[in-house]
Amino acid sequence: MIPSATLFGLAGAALVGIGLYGFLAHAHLLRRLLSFNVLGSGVFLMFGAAAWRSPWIGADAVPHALIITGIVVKLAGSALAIALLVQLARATRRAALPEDEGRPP
Amino acid sequence: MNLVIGPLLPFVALAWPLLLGLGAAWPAWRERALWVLPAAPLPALLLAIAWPEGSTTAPALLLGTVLVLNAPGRLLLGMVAVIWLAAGIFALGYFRAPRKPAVFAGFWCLTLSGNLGVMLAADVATFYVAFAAVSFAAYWLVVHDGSARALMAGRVYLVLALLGEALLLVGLLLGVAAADSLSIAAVAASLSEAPLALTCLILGFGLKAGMVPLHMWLPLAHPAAPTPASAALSGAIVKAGIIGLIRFLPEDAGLWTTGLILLGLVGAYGGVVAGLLQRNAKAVLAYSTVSQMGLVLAVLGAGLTTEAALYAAHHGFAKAALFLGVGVLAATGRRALPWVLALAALPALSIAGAPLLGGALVKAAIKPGFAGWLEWAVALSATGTALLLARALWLAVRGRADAADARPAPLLWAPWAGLILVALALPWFLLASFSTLTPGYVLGLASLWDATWPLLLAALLAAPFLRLRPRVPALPEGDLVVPLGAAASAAMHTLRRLPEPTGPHLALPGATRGKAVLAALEAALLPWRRGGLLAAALVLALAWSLAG
Amino acid sequence: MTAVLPVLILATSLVPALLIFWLPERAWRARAWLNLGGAAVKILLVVFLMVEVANGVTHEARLDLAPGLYLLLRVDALTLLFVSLSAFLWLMTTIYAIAYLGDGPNLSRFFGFFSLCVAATTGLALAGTLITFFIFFELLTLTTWPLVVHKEDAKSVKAGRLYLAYSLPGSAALLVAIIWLESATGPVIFAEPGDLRVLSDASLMAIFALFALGVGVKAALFPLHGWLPEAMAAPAPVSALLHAVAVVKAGAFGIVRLIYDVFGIALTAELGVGLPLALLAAFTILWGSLRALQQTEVKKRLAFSTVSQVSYIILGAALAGPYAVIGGLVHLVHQGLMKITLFFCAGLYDERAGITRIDQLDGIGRRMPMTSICFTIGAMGMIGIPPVAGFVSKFYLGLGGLQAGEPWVVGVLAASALLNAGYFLPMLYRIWFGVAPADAPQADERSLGMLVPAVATAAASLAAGLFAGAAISPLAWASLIAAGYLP
Amino acid sequence: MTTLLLSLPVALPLLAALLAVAASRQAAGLAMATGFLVLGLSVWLAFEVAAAGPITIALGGWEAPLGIVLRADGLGAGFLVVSAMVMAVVLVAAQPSFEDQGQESRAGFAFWPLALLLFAGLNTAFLSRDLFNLFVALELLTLSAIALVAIEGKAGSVTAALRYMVFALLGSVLFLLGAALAYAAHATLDIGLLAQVELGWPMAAALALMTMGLAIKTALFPFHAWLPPAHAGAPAPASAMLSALVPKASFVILLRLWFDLAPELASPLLLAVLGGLGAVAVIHGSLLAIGQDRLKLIIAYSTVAQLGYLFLVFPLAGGAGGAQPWSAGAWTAASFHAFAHMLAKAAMFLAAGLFLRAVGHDRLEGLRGLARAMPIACFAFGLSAISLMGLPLSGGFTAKYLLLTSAFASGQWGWGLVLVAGGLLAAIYLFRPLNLMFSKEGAAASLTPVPRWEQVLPLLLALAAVLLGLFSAGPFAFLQIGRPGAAAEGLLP
Repeated sequence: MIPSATLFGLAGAALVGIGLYGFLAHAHLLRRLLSFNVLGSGVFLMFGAAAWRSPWIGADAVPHALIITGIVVKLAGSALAIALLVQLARATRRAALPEDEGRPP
Repeated sequence: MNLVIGPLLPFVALAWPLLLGLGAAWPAWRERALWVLPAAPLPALLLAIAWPEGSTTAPALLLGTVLVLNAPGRLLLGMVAVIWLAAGIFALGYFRAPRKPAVFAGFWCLTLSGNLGVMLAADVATFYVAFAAVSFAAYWLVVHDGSARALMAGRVYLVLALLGEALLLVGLLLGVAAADSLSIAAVAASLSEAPLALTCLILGFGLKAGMVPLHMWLPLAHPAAPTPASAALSGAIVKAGIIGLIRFLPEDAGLWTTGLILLGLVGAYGGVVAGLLQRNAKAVLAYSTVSQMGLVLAVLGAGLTTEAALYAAHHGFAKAALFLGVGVLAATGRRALPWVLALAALPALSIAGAPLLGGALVKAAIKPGFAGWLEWAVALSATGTALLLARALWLAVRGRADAADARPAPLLWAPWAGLILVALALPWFLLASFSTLTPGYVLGLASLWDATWPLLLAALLAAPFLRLRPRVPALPEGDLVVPLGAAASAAMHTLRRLPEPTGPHLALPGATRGKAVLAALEAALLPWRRGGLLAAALVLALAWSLAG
Repeated sequence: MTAVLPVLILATSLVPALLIFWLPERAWRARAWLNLGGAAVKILLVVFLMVEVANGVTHEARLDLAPGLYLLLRVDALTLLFVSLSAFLWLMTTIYAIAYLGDGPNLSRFFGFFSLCVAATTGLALAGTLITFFIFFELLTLTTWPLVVHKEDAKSVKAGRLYLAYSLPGSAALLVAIIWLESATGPVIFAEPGDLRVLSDASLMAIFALFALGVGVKAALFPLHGWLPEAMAAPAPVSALLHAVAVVKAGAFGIVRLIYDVFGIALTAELGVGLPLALLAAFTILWGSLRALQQTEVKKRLAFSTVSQVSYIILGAALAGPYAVIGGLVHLVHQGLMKITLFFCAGLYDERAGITRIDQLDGIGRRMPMTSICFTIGAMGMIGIPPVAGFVSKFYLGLGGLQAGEPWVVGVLAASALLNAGYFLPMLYRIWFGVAPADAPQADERSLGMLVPAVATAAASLAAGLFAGAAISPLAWASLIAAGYLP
Repeated sequence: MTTLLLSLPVALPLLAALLAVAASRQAAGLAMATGFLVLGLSVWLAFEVAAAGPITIALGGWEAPLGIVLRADGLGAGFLVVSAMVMAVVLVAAQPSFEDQGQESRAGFAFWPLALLLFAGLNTAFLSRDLFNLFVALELLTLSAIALVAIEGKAGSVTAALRYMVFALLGSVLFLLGAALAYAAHATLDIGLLAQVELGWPMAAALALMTMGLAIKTALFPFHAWLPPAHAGAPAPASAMLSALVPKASFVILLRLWFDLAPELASPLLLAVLGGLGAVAVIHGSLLAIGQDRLKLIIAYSTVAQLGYLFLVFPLAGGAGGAQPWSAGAWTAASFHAFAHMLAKAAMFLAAGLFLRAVGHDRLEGLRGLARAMPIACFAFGLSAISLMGLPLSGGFTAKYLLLTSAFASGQWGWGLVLVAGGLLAAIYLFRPLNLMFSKEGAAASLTPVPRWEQVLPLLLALAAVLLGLFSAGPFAFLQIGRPGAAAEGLLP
């Protein structure tokens, strides 16, 4: 049986991989942002998995605190990104950076 | 530190003309500036006549100036002073409405100071400075009247003077380096070991003294200058070259012993031939100077230094008198002409070595230097001299005043007559101390004959000419200068028109293309996908290398 | 040993500079007093320091920047030769510039940078280490640039660009050379540079070449001289500064320091780097003269003449014989005096008669006699006609060449003298004997502020030659310096 | 007392940012006051550090690994002081731009809190020793910076901000991933503690991730393309902060990672990659700067190039330390370079802002004749240009000298040549605008007047950059306080 920590770690890694792919592959910024959130979640999952020490000690509390802080930070980042994206879409009727669509910047 | 160690008078003699020259520029004195001319050489005259031999030093001046008063220098110093004095007095009568008198007086004084300086200088730097002063300042005397002819003559004079200075500088530098001393005596002693230095010096001095083929400036410049200045130029200034040779020639001049004699004789005869083909009295006289200086060079080559000085001094007085004579004749009407002409002929005869005149003595003095065919050649040159000077007088008479009863003013004839007197008489007093002969020798029958036959020969040769009056082809003044000058100015023209290198450029070749390439690269880095992949690749590479 | 004097002598131009920047444009009186006061105090200090140095007292000041990097100001005989020249010429140029620029625009900026420039020159002369030298050398470049572009017209701006385009790569080469050297030997203090032998011969040669390249730009050594003639677009006082007081002098001074205080005569000879430099200098002498001959503008001709003349200094330094050193060093002063005279006069011609081309000089001697006399003296000095100072330099250089076993030097000197005559005499001829055309513009020289400096420097060039043997002449001082360098 | 000294530079701007949102009318005054207060505190702290050595505090009494530890050593305090200087001046200079727009406009409202948040993030990054804290600081810094880029809401600047965002997010996530790995391997995030344990391959992977994340945030070539449009598109005071301050935070963390935390892990490839990319950045950024026709773009590309120099520290560190006792080498030089760049670049952007205001646009042609109209601002521009070119006497020169010495002393000529070439290229792109300022032909007839006091502000910063070179002995000694051993010995044995 795979220990749950390892499972969480592997799942996190998978999420990182999927998120990274999406982050790189999509030109549409909203998709890209969503991918980034997947990526971030993967990182947090891995972080959480790293908190597991041993059955006797249980989980380390520090990563949990850090993950919560991280989620707040990511939330703020995403909010700012969405705000900017909305503004871009209003101004240019596009939701992608020009160079990613092959337009001149 | 003492400013001057030794007697002050030699310095005063040099500085006094300069002070007068500067004073002449003072606005209030400008109009009457010419009056300083006769006063300028007086201290030098005193120095030459009445001062004991010896040297004096001013360490702060130039590279440490040393002046020396000794036999050949003293004689030539006196000659210079007397000629400039006479010419100065003459100038007062000559210039009725002088053009820029202050400028003329200023450069007159500067030239004089330099001319005196070369006779006194005992160190190389002072000599060089004085030589340059006399060379360059004299330019203003040559071009004084501002005519196209004078300016042209001046240009030739200047170019050659510069060439002379350059030769002199090289020669002096080589000499000083060989001797490791600034003293002229030391340099002279080491010159026999430094043939290149000697050559440069001889050429440089020879140029000033009218040595063939560097004589071209002389027949141009001397006639172009106002008459008093011509007298100074031909009488005194050319002697700057002679004193240079006297001071610097080593005991053993090697090949130049022969060289000087040969070049001298070429000059002695060539000057006669070229001079006879001239149409201007002063030009003829200038060629006569070339010819006479040729003889002096030959004498120097023969090693008779003091005799050469004596000969040169006599020539200076007589030639200056002849030049002034041209001026005097020009102010003389038909009525007074015979007397004036008779007097004017005296220095001519003296230079030609007519018996009992001063010239006969100096010619006798130089005779021991030559033997064999050289003796004949030297003696025969007197015939040429006689012919040449006769032609000069002939031309001068043709230029006499139009008014029949015109008489030269005392300011004109007095200095002239004085110079004639000195020329005729002085050798009698100096012969004993400047040569191995005594005046009694020239009174001997043999030497009287030696002095007479060339003149008789000259008369014989001249007779057919006087009768037939053939047309003589004219030779341009300065002979060689015509082709050489054309070549020189063509060369200068070419130099100036050489294609100029293009100026510095700031634009780089290919800048536009480079800019486009960079911009393309930058645009390629902008799309996110590439950046992200690059980052991922680098992370992997780094992780691998760090873990390994 | 005190630190006050070196700092003070630097401050005499630095402090006025900093104050002048903040003066309003109209405060020309305050500006003039600040400048002249600074210059006067500086001259007094220089005189005092000369006595001190002659008595063997050392003055130095030190400011640490980082370990191994410090500013060292130190007064030695060579320093004073340069400082005294620049102090005297600064005073003259300031007087001249005040009259020349009149009430033109941007004067506070101009005089501020002008004084800064002199401060940089002073610092460069006082520099006791290589890096100090470099720092002031670079400061000089920077402070000169606003002066070159002062007129703000297209020509000046182009000249400024060119100046930097030459100078900055030069400084970069210099910096590389210095750091290369110092990274092996530690900080190089002049006259006690430590053991350079830790580097290989090839490295030392490369360092020498880079260094010569770096300072050669300022000294207008062929083929690095292109900026100098273009910089003539600047106002006349700036030309004076470039050609006589500061910039090209700084380059030549750098070469002297390089050979005598960094490498030393022995090592220079051992490496065999002196001769190529001497040959290059000789070529520059001839090249500059030839190019001068081709020019039709007064200032350009003078500029190429500088190219030629400054290389005399380098030639002297590179030959490294006793007389050659003296000749080179004394020419540092003599060239400055003579060339500044010529530029003062050129400025007068330009400003008072509108003359910029040589063919306009016809007959100007009659209308501007004092100016023309000064010009003549300067020109004669350049040709080497005694007793103007130039002949003394040439005399020693020639002797030095022979002493060093390089007789070709004499030939170069003679050829250069003839070439100099070839381009100066026609100018003099036009000035004195040309006939002014009927439509020549009005000309007069009633500007005491411009005339007096010209007369003073002309008189100084004459006196420096005439009294070369005096105990306090440039020649005497140069001999003193040379004696210190020679074994 | 020391607790307050260390925590206030972090806390005060945060507090002020909150207050500025609440009392937006007093925001400008509040921000300026905070700027000067923090500057004063930083200087005080610096004196304390100079007197007593590095100061470490644990907030709330919790020691690492549990608590938050702040530590002021020479490097951190130095950066703190210089960035506070820049910040104080920039905040004053920003006042006319943003106060006039009134409270109704978004820019006028948002600028002050954003600037203060940025300030807080910056100070935290300089003082923190904990990887996660550093992450949070970086995020705070980056997000406020991105918001500042977009503050005017124009399409171009929003695009630039979003592009910046994308890169920054990747940088953050790489850094966070690295931190998570580090924690998984060693159960601590404190740099000091990590430095003491034996590090294995997980830490190598973590370092690779964090290094790349930080390099992206520092806009190292080839991840720099977002920088010029972002910096050039922001309003001038914001550009000054973005260009001068923001990249320095990630660079300081990078220095700490390698010199404090894991010098023994460094590989030749790491040095080659960082140094090489830095060198390419120097050349590439400079060449592109030469090609620009807008002043702010020139300055922004210059930042790309100048940041490249910083990365040369990795191969050069230790280059002169052991062999040459008179030179402490490249590590100090990098800090010097960063200081000089902070001061000079901020001055340059502020001056450019004034030119833009006077002329109405920032195309180079508009600069014609400004030397006459705005002499003080032009002088400031010139002085900061001198420092950026590394000409004496300036902080830039001292840095270049030290770097060059390291390069030559250790026989690494190539880096030395890059330094020299970079200086020359900088001269080319910086003298282009200077030349135009001195060209009176074609000068604009009418200019919007700019008050003298505003022109003095960039001059102050530029003078500081120059004085840093003239009085570099003090800062040099200060930087040695708490200097890691690897700074002198180099990253590779």
